[in-house]
Amino acid sequence: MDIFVRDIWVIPLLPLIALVLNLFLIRPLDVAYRDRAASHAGAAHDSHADHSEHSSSEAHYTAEELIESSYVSAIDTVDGHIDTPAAMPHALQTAQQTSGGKQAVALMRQWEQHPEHPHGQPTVYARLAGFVGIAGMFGSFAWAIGALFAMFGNTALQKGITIPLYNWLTFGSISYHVNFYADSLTVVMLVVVTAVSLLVQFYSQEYIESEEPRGYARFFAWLSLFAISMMILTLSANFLMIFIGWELVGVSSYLLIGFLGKDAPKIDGGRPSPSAAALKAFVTNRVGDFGFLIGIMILFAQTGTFTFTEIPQKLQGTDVTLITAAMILVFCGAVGKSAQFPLHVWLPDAMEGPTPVSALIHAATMVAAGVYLVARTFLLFHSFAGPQAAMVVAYTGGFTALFAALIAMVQVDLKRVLAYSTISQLGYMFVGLGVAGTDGPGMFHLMTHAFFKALLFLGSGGVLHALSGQQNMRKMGGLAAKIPLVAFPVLLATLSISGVPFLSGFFSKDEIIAQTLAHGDIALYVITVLTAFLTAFYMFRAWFLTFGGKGGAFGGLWGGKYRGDVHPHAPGMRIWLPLMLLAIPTVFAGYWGFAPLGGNFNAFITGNPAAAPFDNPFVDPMTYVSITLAFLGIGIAWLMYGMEVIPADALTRNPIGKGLHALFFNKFYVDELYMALIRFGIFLFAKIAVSFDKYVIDGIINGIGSGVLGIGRGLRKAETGRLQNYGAAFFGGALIIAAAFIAVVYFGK
Amino acid sequence: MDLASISFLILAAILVGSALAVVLMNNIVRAALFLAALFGAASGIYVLLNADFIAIVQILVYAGAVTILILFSIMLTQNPNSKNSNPGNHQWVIAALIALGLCAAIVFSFAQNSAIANGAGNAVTAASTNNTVVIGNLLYSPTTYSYVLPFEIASLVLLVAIVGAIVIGRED
Amino acid sequence: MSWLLTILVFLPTVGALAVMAAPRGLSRWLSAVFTGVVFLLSTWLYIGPMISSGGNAAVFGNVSHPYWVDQAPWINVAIGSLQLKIDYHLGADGLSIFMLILNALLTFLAVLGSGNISKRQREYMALLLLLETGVMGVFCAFDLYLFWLFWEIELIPMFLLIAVWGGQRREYAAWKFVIYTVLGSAVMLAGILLLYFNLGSQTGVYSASFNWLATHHVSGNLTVLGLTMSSQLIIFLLIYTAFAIKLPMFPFHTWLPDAHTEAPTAVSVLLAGILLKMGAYGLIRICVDFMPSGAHQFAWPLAILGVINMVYGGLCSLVQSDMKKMIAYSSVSHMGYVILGVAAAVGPGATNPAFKEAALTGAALQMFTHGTITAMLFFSVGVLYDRAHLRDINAFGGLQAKMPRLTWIYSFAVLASLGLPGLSGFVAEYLVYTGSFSTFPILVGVAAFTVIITAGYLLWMLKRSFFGPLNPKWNGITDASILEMTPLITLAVLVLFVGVFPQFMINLLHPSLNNIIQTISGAVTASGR
Amino acid sequence: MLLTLNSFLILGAVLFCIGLFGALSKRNAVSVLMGIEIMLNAVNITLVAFASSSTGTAHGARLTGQIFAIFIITVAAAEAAVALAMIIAIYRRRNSVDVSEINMMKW
Repeated sequence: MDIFVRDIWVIPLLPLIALVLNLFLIRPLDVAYRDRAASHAGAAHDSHADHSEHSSSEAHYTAEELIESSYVSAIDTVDGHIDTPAAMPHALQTAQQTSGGKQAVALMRQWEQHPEHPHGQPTVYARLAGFVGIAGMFGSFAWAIGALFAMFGNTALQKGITIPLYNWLTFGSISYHVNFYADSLTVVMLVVVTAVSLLVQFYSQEYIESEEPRGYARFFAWLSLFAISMMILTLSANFLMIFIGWELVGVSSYLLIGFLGKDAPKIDGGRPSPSAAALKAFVTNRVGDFGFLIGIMILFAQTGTFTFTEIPQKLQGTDVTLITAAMILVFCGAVGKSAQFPLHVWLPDAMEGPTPVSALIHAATMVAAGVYLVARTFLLFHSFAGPQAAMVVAYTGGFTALFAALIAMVQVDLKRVLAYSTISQLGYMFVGLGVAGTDGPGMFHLMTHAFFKALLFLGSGGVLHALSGQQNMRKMGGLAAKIPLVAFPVLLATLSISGVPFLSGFFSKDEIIAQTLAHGDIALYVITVLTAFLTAFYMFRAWFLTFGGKGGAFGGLWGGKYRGDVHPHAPGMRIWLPLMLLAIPTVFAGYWGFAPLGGNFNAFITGNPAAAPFDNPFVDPMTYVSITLAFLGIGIAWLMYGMEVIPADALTRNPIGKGLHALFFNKFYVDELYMALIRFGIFLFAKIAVSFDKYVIDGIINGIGSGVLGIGRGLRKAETGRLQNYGAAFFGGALIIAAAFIAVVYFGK
Repeated sequence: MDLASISFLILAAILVGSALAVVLMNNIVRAALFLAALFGAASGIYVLLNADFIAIVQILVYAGAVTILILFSIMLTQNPNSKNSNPGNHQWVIAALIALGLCAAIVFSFAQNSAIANGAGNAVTAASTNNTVVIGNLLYSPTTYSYVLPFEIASLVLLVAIVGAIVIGRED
Repeated sequence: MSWLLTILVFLPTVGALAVMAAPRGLSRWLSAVFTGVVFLLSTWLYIGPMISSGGNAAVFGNVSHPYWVDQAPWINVAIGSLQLKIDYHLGADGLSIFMLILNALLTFLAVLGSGNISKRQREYMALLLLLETGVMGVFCAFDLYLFWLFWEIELIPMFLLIAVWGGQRREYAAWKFVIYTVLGSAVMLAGILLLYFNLGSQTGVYSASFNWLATHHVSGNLTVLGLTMSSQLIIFLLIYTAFAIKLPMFPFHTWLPDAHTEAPTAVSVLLAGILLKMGAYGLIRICVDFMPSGAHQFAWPLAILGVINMVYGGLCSLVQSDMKKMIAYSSVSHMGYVILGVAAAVGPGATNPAFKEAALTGAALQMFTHGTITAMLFFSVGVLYDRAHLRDINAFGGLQAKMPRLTWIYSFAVLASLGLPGLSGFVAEYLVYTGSFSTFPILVGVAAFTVIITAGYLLWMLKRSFFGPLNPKWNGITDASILEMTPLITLAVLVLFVGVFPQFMINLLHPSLNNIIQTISGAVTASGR
Repeated sequence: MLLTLNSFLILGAVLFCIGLFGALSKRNAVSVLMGIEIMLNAVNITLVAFASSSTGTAHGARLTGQIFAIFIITVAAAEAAVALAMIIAIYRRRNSVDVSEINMMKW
C-alpha cells in the first residue's frame, strides 16, 4: 500500500498526460474536423447564414461608423464600473460621450438581450477530449484514495515523507529543489481535489456542451491544467513548489474565468465581462502574492532553504518579530487566494466563469489553497512567530466571515450569493486555524465545505442550465418541483452549510465555534455565531427564492410560484449524478470528526495518534446556542420568503434599514474604493511617470538636440561659400594667434 | 650710405609702391602693368642678394610669362561696360585691418628677435663664387646630394598644370 | 585555436556580401541559409565541449580560461613609453556561449520572420547579417579594444535598419538611438583608455586582454574635476555609462520606446532580444569583473536605479496605448531585474556567496528570458500589425474569435513575461528576488511590487485587444500563418523547457559566474569593506 | 647699413601683407590672383634673403633657400596658368569674374 504514497507523483502525472493529449493531439484534431464539418455544412447554408449575418451587422452598425479606439475603451469603462451598480449610470454616460462609445453601448445592450448562444454539438474529438480528461482524473482520484487508505493507521506516513523529483537549481550551499511531500494533510487535500475535480469534469460534459461547444476540448484541457497545478500546490515540499503551484492555479483560474472571453459585460445584470473578471482575479491575487513572495524571501534569507521541514530547525534563535512579519506576509498570499478581506473583491466577479469552474476552483479547491498554505506552515505560525501572527489570521477570517455574510444577505444573483457564502466560510477556516492548537478544525471545515459548496455550485449550475443562463433569483422560484433531481441534493447541502445537526457542515463549523470559546476569545465567538445565524438565513433565502416560494409544498419549501420567463428544462444524468454523489460526503463526511463514533480527524491530520479528537458537540451546552440560532435563521427566511408572511421589505422600509441594505447591496463600496485607488493612485503615478519621461527626460534630450541644431544653424551662416571670407577668417585667425603669441612671449614676462 | 643700400632703398620703394598700386588702382590693366614693374624690381632685389639665377628666372617667368598671361585673361574677361574694372568688396576694411595687423605683428617680432635684430654681422655677404653653377649641381646632379627628384616632380606638376589649364580653358 | 569563433563572427559578413551579390529573389533564402548555418555552428559551442568533457559543465571555463579561444596578434606599437597593444582575441566561456547561441537563434528567427519586408529586401537582409557580425563580435571579443570596435560596428546596421525600414517617425527614432549610443561609447572609450594606461603603468604590462584584466585590477585614486575617487569607481562609471544606455537604465532609457516603436518587427526583436543584452553582458563581463571594487562601491545606487527601472517601466507600460511602446517599457522594467541582480551580487553584506551567485545567475538568466519572451511579444505584435497596420491596443477587441492561434501564442508570451512558473521568466525573477533579498531587503520589497504591475498591464492589454466581444471592424482579419508561427513556437518551446529544467542553463553559466563572485569577494575583502 | 637680413625680411613682410590685402579685398578674380602673386614674390624675397645670410658650410646649404624659390616660381607659374584658365572658364559660364558672386562652396 505504501506505493500509493511513495509514488504519489502519479497523481499529477495522469492529468498531465491528459492535458498534453488534449492540447496537442485531440484539440488540433477537433479544430481540423470542425472546420471541415463547418465547410461542408456551410456549403448548404452558406447563402442564408451569410445573408442574415450581413443584414444584422448592417442594421446596427457599420464598421466605418465605429471609431475604433473608443470602442474598446467604452467596454473598458463599463467593465471598470460594473461591479459597483451605483456607479453604472455614470459609467454608461462616460462611455456614451463618444460616438464610438455610443455604438459600443448599443451593441452591448443588443448582445445582452440576445446572448449569442452557440449552436451545434461538440465533435467526436471534443468528446474524446472530455473522456481523456475524466479518465486521467479518475486515475488520480483512485490513486489518492489509495494513498488515503495507505495512511490510515500508518503514523510514519501521516507525519510525511519527501518524494524527491529533481533538482531545479543548486548554488553552493543553497538549492532550489523540485520535491514532493506527502503527509496526511496532503492526502486529505488531494482526495478533496481529485474527488471534486472528477465530479466536476463529469458534470461539465453536459454543461459545456450547451454553453460553448467549440471550446469543449479546450475547457477540458484547462480543467486538467488546473488539477495539475492544484496537485503541485498540494504536494509541494517547499515554498518554491508551493509558489509555483500557487501561480499555476492562478493562471488556470484566469484561463477558466475568461473561458467565455468573447462575452460582453452585462450592463443591466451589473456583471462585468468574463475577461474583465479574469483580469481582476489575476491581478488581485498578484497583490497577495506580492506579500507572499516577500514573506518567502525573508524566510529564505534567514534559513537558506525553502523546505517546510527544514525551515523550523534553521529558524531557531531568529528574531521573533521578523518571523512574525514574514508569516503575516505569507498570510497575505493566503488572503489573496482565499479571497479574504481586503482582497475578496475578485471572487464574486469570478462567477462570470462557467459554473463548473466556479464549483471546482472558486468554491472547493483553489480558494482553499490559502487555508492549506496556513495549515502547511501551521508550525511556523504557532510555534515560531509571535502570537500576533495567529491573531491576524483569526481576526482576518472572523471579520471576513461576518462581512461576506452581510453582503450575501441582500444579493439577488444566485451565484454571487454562493460566492459571498464561500468567502464567509473560508473566513471560518481561518478562524479555525488562528485559534485552534492544531490545523485539524480548519482543515476539517475545508474538507466538508469543499463537498457541500461544490454541490451548491453545481446545483446552481443545474438551475442556470435549466433556465438558459438566468442568474437572477427574482426570475426564479418554485424550481424544486420542476427539477427535483437537482433540488434534492442542493437542499441537503443548504441544510449542511446552515449548520443543521448531523450533517457534515454542522460538525466542522461547530468545532471552530467551540475552539474560539476554548481559546477564550469572546469577540470571535460572537462573530462566528452571528455569522452562523446569518449563513442559515441567507442560504435559505436563496433556497426559497430559487426552489421554493409561496404555494409550494411544506409551506413553500418545495416548489412554488415560478417568476421567470424561460421554460425550465430538466437536466440530464450527467448533471444530476455528480450532485447525488456529492450529497454523500455532504451528509457523512462530518462523522470523521465525530468522536463518539470513533472519528478522530485531528489525530490523522496531525499524524499523532495521541492527539485529542474533536469534542463531542452534543455534550457542550454552547452548541445548542448555535443550533438555535441556525434554526432561527432558517425560520426567518422561511417566514419571509417561503410562506411570505413577513414581507421581504419589512426591514428596509425605515431609512436605517434602507441605508444598510444599500450598503450591503453595494458590498460596502469596497470595489468603488479600489477603483478610485487604482484610478487616482496607480494610474496617477503612471501618468506622472510617463509625463516625466516625455517632458523631463525627453525634454532634456530634445532640448540638447535642438540646442545643438540651433547653434549649428547659427554657425552655418558663417559658411558663406565665398573664398575671400574664408581667407579673411584664416588670416584673421593667424593674426589672433600671432597676437596671442606676442602677448605671451614678449609682454607676458 | 653705400650704393647697395641706396639701390635697396630705391628698389624697396618701387616694390612697395607698385604693390600698393596693384591693389589700389581702379583700372585693372594699369594694375597689371604695375605688377610687371613689381616683378622687375623684385629681380633687382635678388641681384642685391647675390641670387643672379633667381633674378633671371624672375624676369623670364614673372615679368615675361605671368604678366602676359594676366594681361590676356584681363583682355578675355574684361567687361566693357564697367567704369571701375578693379573694385573692392565689402570686407576691404577688415582685410586692411588684418593685413596691417599681420604686418605689425611680423615687423614687431623681427624687431624683438635678438638673433635677427642684432644680426648686423650676419649681413648679406658678397658672393665669392658663381651661384648658378652650384644651383645647377644642386638641381640636376644624379650622383651627389641634389634636388633631382623634387625637380622631376615639379616638372610633372607643370605638365599636369598645362594639361589642366588646357582642359579647363577649352571652349566646349 | 579552432577558428570556430572567427567563423561565427565573419560568416554573416560573408553572407551579407553574398546576399548583395546574388539576385534579388534569392536574398531571403540565402540569408536564411547563412543565419541557419551560423546558428547550427553556434550550437556546437555548447555541444562540443559537452561531448569532449563527457558532460562536465566545468569545461566551459571562465573569463581567464575560456574553452573557446581564437587569438592572433594584431596591433602592437611602442612609441617611446606609449605602448599600444591590441590583439585579435576572441574567446567564449559559458556566459559568452550563452549569448552567442541566443544571438544566432534570434537572428535566424528574425530573418525567417522578415517575410513582410518588400522594400529593398536585399539590403535589409545584408544589414541583418552585418548586425549579426557586430553582435557576435561583442559577445566573444576578449580584448577590450576589439570589444569596443564591435560595439561600434553593430551600431551602423541598426541605425540603417531603423532609419530606412522603420515606421513614421523612423528618422527621429534612429537618430535618437544613435546619438544616445554613440555618446555612451565615447564615454566608454575614455574609460577603456583610462583603464588600459592606468593598469599598464601600475603593472608595467600594457594589455587589454580580458584574461589580464580579469586577474589584475586597477588600484589607487584618481582626481577628476577636483574630485578624488578610487580609480576603479571612475572607470566603472565611465564604462558603465555605455552599458546603462544600452540596457537601458533609467534615466537613459527614452531612446528605447521610440526605437522599438518605429523599428520593423524583426528589428524590434533583435533590438530587445540581443542589443539590450549587450549592455547587460558588458555590465557583468566587464564592469563587474574588471572593476570589482568600483562596482562594489556603486552597488547601492545601482540597486536603487534597478528598482526604479522595474517600477517606473512598469508604471509607464500601464498607460501606453501603443502595443509596441508598451512592450518597450516592459523591457525597461524587465531589464531592471538584471541591474538589481548584478547590484545584489556586488553589494554589501557577504553573508552567503551562494545568494550572490543566485542573484547574478538570475540576472544572466533574465537576459535569456527577456530575449526570448520579448522576441515572442514583438513577433506577435508584428503579425497583428501586418494585418491591421495599427498598434493601438484600444483599436482592437475580441480578436480571439478570429485569431485563435495568435491569441494562444500571445497569451503564452504574456504569461511568460509576467513570470508564470514553469516558464523561463519565473526562474529568472525568482532567482533575482530570492538572491538579492538578503542584500537589499527593503529595495527588493519595493521591487516585488512589479509583479502586480506587470500582471496588470500585460493582462489588461490582452483583455482589451484579444478578449471581449469582437470589434466588428476586424471581421475579416485572418489568423497567423504557419510561417509566422514558426519562430513563435520555437521560442515558446525554448521558454517552456528552460522554465522546467533550468539546471542545464545554470551549468553553462556557473563556471563564469562563480568566478566573478569569487573575484568580487576577493576584491571586497581586500578593500576591507 | 641697410643690407641686413632684417631689412629684406621686413620688405618681404610688407609686400606679403599688401598682397594679402589685395587677395582679400578685390572683387575681380584676376586682381585676387595678382594679390596672390605679390604674396608669392614676398615669400621668395624672404627665402632668398635667408639663403644669402646663411652661414652654413655644408654642400649647398647656403643655396637651399634659392632652390626653394625656384620651386615656388615653378609652382606659381603652373598655378597662374590653371587659375587663369579657371577664371576664363568661369567667365564663360557666368559672364562675370566677380568672386563675391561665386559662393557655391557651402554645405
